[in-house]
Amino acid sequence: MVTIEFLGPIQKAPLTLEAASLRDVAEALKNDGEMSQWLESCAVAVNDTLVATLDTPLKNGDKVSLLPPVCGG
Amino acid sequence: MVTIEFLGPIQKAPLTLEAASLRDVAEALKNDGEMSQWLESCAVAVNDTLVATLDTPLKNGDKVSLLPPVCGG
Amino acid sequence: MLELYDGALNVPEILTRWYAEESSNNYGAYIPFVGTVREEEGIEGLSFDVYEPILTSWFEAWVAKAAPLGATLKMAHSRGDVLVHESSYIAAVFSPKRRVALETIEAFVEDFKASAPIWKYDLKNGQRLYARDRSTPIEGSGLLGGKS
Amino acid sequence: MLELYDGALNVPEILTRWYAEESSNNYGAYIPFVGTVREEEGIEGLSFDVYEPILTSWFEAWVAKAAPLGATLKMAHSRGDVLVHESSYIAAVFSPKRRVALETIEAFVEDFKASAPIWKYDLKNGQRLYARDRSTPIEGSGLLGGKS
Repeated sequence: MVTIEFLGPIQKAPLTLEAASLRDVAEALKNDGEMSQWLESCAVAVNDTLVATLDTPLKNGDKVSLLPPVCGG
Repeated sequence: MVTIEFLGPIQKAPLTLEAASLRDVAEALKNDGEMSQWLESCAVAVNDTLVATLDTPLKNGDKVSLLPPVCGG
Repeated sequence: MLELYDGALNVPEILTRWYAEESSNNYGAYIPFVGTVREEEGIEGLSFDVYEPILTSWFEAWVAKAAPLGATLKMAHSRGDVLVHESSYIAAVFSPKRRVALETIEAFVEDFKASAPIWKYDLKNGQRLYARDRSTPIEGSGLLGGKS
Repeated sequence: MLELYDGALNVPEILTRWYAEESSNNYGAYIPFVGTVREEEGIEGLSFDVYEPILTSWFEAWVAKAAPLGATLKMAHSRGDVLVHESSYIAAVFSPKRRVALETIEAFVEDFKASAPIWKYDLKNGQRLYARDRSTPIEGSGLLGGKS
């Protein structure tokens, strides 16, 4: 199982699901109507490191974070 | 008469001389051995405004200042 | 050094302490950038969420990038509410020479705006509203939204 | 505002006072540049001559240039001796937005270096030696040295 957490303004409790790679996470979230507005604009981190490909493998206990558009300062 | 003053590191007391324009000042200073090393690198102000031409006219009581290379900060 | 505070920053304390901390390290230039909440469009203030693990690694990558230039970086940011005319952000660079300091503060602040995992909300009529239209997707965003 | 001091600057006092002075003027960005005397080549410190009338008009021209951008400028500089690790120069910009502040502080500091009527001396072995090789002729210099 991996945990998916939603940062900042995304008002959504963490999910846990089975996933062998980020591709599985993408499939699961696309079917989640609440999330569709966010997916296009979110960056993705695995265990707090930003990643660039859906082929990123996941293992049991991994944490996937979704980071919506930022504005510090 | 105009007064010529030498700023910063130029160790020279002010001069007074008759001059109708900066051209006259240039002539006078070129004959001053002590000043020759400075003339190429100095900016010139008349009554505290920087000027760009030897044709700048001078009148009685004007102050001409020579500003050697600067380094504030 | 990265410092996070609940609420507004104590700007005099931070600027003074950082100056003192580096006072014997032979830096010729110190440039802090102080960001203050502007009164506009009727807001009472701003509020910030910070995701500290990724902010820390972003900051440490910048420290590593500045080190070969002989420069040191510091940063402070607020969490939670900061009212108008209070300050929420200070970024600072120390370097031996001015050119490195001027170039580094600009690049550091601009990358902060584009990449630091911090979310901004307007405080307006007692509500906390995500400032989506002033926010920037982090580089590489949209990974999960591609056509399948 | 242009401030001249005999000897080293009190950096905490100046940075704090300037911040307070502008605290209700709705500026979003405050960038001070602090210049500190580096220990190098065995100097005990630096010493400065300032020609105030032309420095004042140079500064006022900059204030006038910054005003249409919505920016405010401040500057402090030392006269006389400033020892190593003490500070002799602060330039600061306040502006509504960060881009104007970042661009203005850079241009203001660089033009200061090229144009402000201030002369620097090394303090070394009890002597005060003009730092000629680090100094820059003001634009238009050499007027009196042309071939006649």
